[in-house]
Amino acid sequence: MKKLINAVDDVLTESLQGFAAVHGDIVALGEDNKFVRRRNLKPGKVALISGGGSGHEPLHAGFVGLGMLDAACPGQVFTSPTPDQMLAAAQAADTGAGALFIVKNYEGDVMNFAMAAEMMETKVATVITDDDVAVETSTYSTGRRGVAGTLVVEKMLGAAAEQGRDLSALRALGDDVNKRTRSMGVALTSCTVPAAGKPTFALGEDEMEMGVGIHGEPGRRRVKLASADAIAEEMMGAILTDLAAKPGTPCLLLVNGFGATPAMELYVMANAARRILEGRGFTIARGLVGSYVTSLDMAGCSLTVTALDDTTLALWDAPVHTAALRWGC
Amino acid sequence: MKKLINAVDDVLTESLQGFAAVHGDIVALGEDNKFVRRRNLKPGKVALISGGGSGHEPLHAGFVGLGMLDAACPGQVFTSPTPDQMLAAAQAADTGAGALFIVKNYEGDVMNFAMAAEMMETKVATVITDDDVAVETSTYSTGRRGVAGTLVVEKMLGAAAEQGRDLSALRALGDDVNKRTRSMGVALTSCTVPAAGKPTFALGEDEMEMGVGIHGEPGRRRVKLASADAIAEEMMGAILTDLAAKPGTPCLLLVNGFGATPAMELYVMANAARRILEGRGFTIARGLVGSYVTSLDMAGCSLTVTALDDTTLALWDAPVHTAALRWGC
Amino acid sequence: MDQDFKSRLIAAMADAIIAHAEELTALDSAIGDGDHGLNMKRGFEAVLADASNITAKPLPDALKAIGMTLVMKVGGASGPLYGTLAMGLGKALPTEPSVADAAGALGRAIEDVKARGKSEAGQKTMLDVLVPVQVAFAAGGEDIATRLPAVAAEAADATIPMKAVRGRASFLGERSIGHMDPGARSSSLLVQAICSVFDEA
Amino acid sequence: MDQDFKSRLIAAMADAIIAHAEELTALDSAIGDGDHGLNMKRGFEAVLADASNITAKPLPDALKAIGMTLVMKVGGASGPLYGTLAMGLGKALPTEPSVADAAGALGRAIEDVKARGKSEAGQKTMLDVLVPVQVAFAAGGEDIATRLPAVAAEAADATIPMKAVRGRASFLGERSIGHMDPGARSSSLLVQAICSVFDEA
Ligand SMILES: Nc1ncnc2c1ncn2[C@@H]1O[C@H](COP(=O)(O)OP(=O)(O)O)[C@@H](O)[C@H]1O
Ligand SMILES: Nc1ncnc2c1ncn2[C@@H]1O[C@H](COP(=O)(O)OP(=O)(O)O)[C@@H](O)[C@H]1O
Ligand SMILES: [Mg+2]
Ligand SMILES: [Mg+2]
Ligand SMILES: [Mg+2]
Ligand SMILES: [Mg+2]
Repeated sequence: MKKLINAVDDVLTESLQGFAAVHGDIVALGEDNKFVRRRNLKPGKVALISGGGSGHEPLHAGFVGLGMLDAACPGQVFTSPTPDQMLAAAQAADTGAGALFIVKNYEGDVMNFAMAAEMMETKVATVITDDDVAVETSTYSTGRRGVAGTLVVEKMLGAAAEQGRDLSALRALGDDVNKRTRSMGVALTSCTVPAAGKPTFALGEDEMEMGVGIHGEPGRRRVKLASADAIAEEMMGAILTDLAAKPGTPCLLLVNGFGATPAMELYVMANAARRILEGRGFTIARGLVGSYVTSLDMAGCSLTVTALDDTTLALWDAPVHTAALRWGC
Repeated sequence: MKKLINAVDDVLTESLQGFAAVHGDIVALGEDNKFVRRRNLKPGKVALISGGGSGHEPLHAGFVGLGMLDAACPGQVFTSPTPDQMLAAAQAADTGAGALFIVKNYEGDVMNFAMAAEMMETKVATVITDDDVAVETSTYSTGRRGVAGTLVVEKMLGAAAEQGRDLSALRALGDDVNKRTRSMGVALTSCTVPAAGKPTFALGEDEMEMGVGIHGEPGRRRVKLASADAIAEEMMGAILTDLAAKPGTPCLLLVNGFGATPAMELYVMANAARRILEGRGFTIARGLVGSYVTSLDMAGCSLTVTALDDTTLALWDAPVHTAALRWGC
Repeated sequence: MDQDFKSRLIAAMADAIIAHAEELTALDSAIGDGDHGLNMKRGFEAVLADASNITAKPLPDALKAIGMTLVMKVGGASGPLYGTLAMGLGKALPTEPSVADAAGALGRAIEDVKARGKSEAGQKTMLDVLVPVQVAFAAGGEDIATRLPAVAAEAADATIPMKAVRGRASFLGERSIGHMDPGARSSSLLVQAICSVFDEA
Repeated sequence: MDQDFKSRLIAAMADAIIAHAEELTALDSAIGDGDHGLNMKRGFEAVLADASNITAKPLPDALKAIGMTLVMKVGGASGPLYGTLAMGLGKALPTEPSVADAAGALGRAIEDVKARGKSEAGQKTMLDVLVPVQVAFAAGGEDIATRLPAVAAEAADATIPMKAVRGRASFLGERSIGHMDPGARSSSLLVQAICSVFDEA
């Protein structure tokens, strides 16, 4: 395992300390690193709280700040945080209007946030994101995973919360944005969890994992390495079929790197995705390209499409000032 | 070679097209992809033009926009662009106040920009960046390489140009910022140039290249893999010795990923660098952490320190709106 | 139940989990995210570190404390589930339980786990060990502590051909077939550890 | 010089570079950035593509056109340097040069290269081939076109023990010792290609 770290057990703490030190103008670190909190809270605003396993940086701590999250709870690497973290975060961030939990759909995360919600005495609601079309669902199963589309949900909810919407309106909006959003990913290499010390899975020099999750979970199938165009075709096909949006719909396209894929390749994928979207009659109203929802040092990327309307477009464009996303201020 | 690409020969073109499509609000692509230009020029402002081999994205095209560059000339991967590119860029971006070339100190880049400057009929000046302390210089040699510190020079010059400074003032400022700035890098893996198809160099599972350049050039020495603290200690030691700034000096710390190193590790390095800087009595006035000056898919990072004064701090804080750096607007 | 016996139970469970952490992680790498061993180890190390406090409490409170520690330390899916199991046992058990009390309490705690996980036996999870173990336990008979480990081990093996419909492995659909469920394995290890202490007694 | 002869010269140079592109890149990977073969290949492919236009011009203009094409297509350090060399030859040569004209023109073109590169022979660059080749050429004598390739090849070999003080390899300091300079090798290949055409004539 080759990583820029000290002791394996200290990675999370030191990374959080580095993050808090560099972004001290935006965030503050909670006691025992239980959460990362927005430095300047806005009284009367619903507190948006997210969190999940670490290893997906900048998600979620990098999205704490004006116009996005009020707090993020970092779990151990790829492991849901625990209810005490959400309780502490809610206590620190809730200024009276209640707290909204934004949770990626993994049973671990869902159950831990649910336990926290049950323990809370103040108002709380939950939005669950499940944008990953790689998972074929059935009514009996756990459903889909929440992946890079979570960024879109957090950004739009953040803008709406900043504008003063109340808890139940925000929950409804979160569900709406989630429904408008679909993602799918591909891995060219595995990631290596520091504590495990070796790659989670093994891929041949000519193989890729199509439909991979953001923890290096196996995806739809293992296939031969393909061209960027072919990969984009399969991913966009699955996304657009599932999204079933009308041609002409303005879209947000997010090309998300998994951690070890450089910008040059991400823009090649953006170009491929753009050609496909435009070929099917969609307009790319907004685009975002970068490594935002990562899987440690996995190589690969995901594509996310959100079907926009005037409201969601305006929420996307609203000012945001976090460590990882910033515009309009 | 595992990359998200189509044909090797199309990587650069497709990546630039994807970039221009996603950031069409900020940039426009010149004919034959000779340059990336700021969409809305500011008449009367000195045109800042940079460029260099591709494979370092987001440098330089990602820094084109308000408050930073007016145009960037992308060469082939790791190969200096050619004089016709700079001539075309200058023609497109110069609104009458002349053009300033910002060039990283590699003979290829220096000679190609020099040829362009000789061919130009309008006012032109050149700033050369050479911040890499890994190279031990002598009066006879080519000198040091320009690496991640180039970002700092481009940002500060961009702000100053926006404020209306003239060509000779900007050249002097560029030299000053360059002198205040020192960098050093380490690689954990090689990069793979698409056209070459295999890694540029080979590192054992327990080795790293200390003092690596941004093209996978060998560095000071090949050593056993070390902890983040030990790596930061060696790099900061070399940087601070060379910089010879007075303790108490406010610093800008840039922790730059080389392309395949995730944010979690960069923040561990940021934390290590911070402790060392503070331990030696420096203040970290500003910090920037991310993959900004990359070497394709190389794993590793560089540290850059700029000794600030009031002027340079204000220039750093001034509004910038580019694909890769944005604040204040 | 005296303090020493509670100590030995905690030590046996923690030892089993810590000794098999890599195996659990390897199982979880195949069909999950490769952290089950790390999660469980972190949780039981915390229980071990607090053992003198925990064992000083009466059995129900000791179990609740173990459950709370697991919830706050394990994380992931297994944290809330094992935490719920332990807390459920704490709620259902008297201070000095009979074998019948224990079997009944386990049954009720398993219902809590099902409610927390929205799950049932047959879905390739820890419940596929917990449920048959509870059934055998409730049926009782001679040498129950000697026989249960085999029941648990067989039940864990029986998750291999199952297709997961709960937990992270469910994202794999058909591809989850052919691997043992990590949570089933950790449940089997815990049953074995607990039984060995009773067996020695 | 007739058009056919110019065509054969261009073809010989382009063939040599294209056939050895991987070798040049491998040399550059060891002490540079691994693109010398790719750069030179791109440049000479462009020259080849434009050969009918180029060869239609008188020799000095043909050389200037080759130089301009190399400058605009090669990039890197070798683009301006080989471009300067060819343009320098174009400036210095008459339309139908004697051997003495040619040796003199090469000498003047090499001075242009030195000025462009701020370099001298002895610094582990292409100049360590160009300079001794020009010296041998100027000394003249029997079968000069047959003897020059060996001079060039030996000169390229002689860069192996040198420590680089110009070009990317100079960043390596002592570590540049023990490798042949890629630009020295490409110069040697070009000398060989040109001489082979004169030899056949
Ligand atoms: N809904 C559920 N009901 C019962 N058991 C579950 C459920 N979800 C997961 N599990 C159990 O948890 C185990 C995984 O635990 P762990 O790896 O620690 O958490 P995570 O899946 O969050 O990484 C699975 O092997 C399974 O036995
Ligand atoms: N200043 C210089 N003077 C003469 N030759 C040089 C100089 N700098 C570089 N070279 C030559 O150029 C070669 C490298 O060319 P190339 O790899 O194409 O460019 P780059 O170094 O920019 O990648 C070196 O091997 C050397 O022979
Ligand atoms: Mg997990
Ligand atoms: Mg080069
Ligand atoms: Mg797991
Ligand atoms: Mg080179």
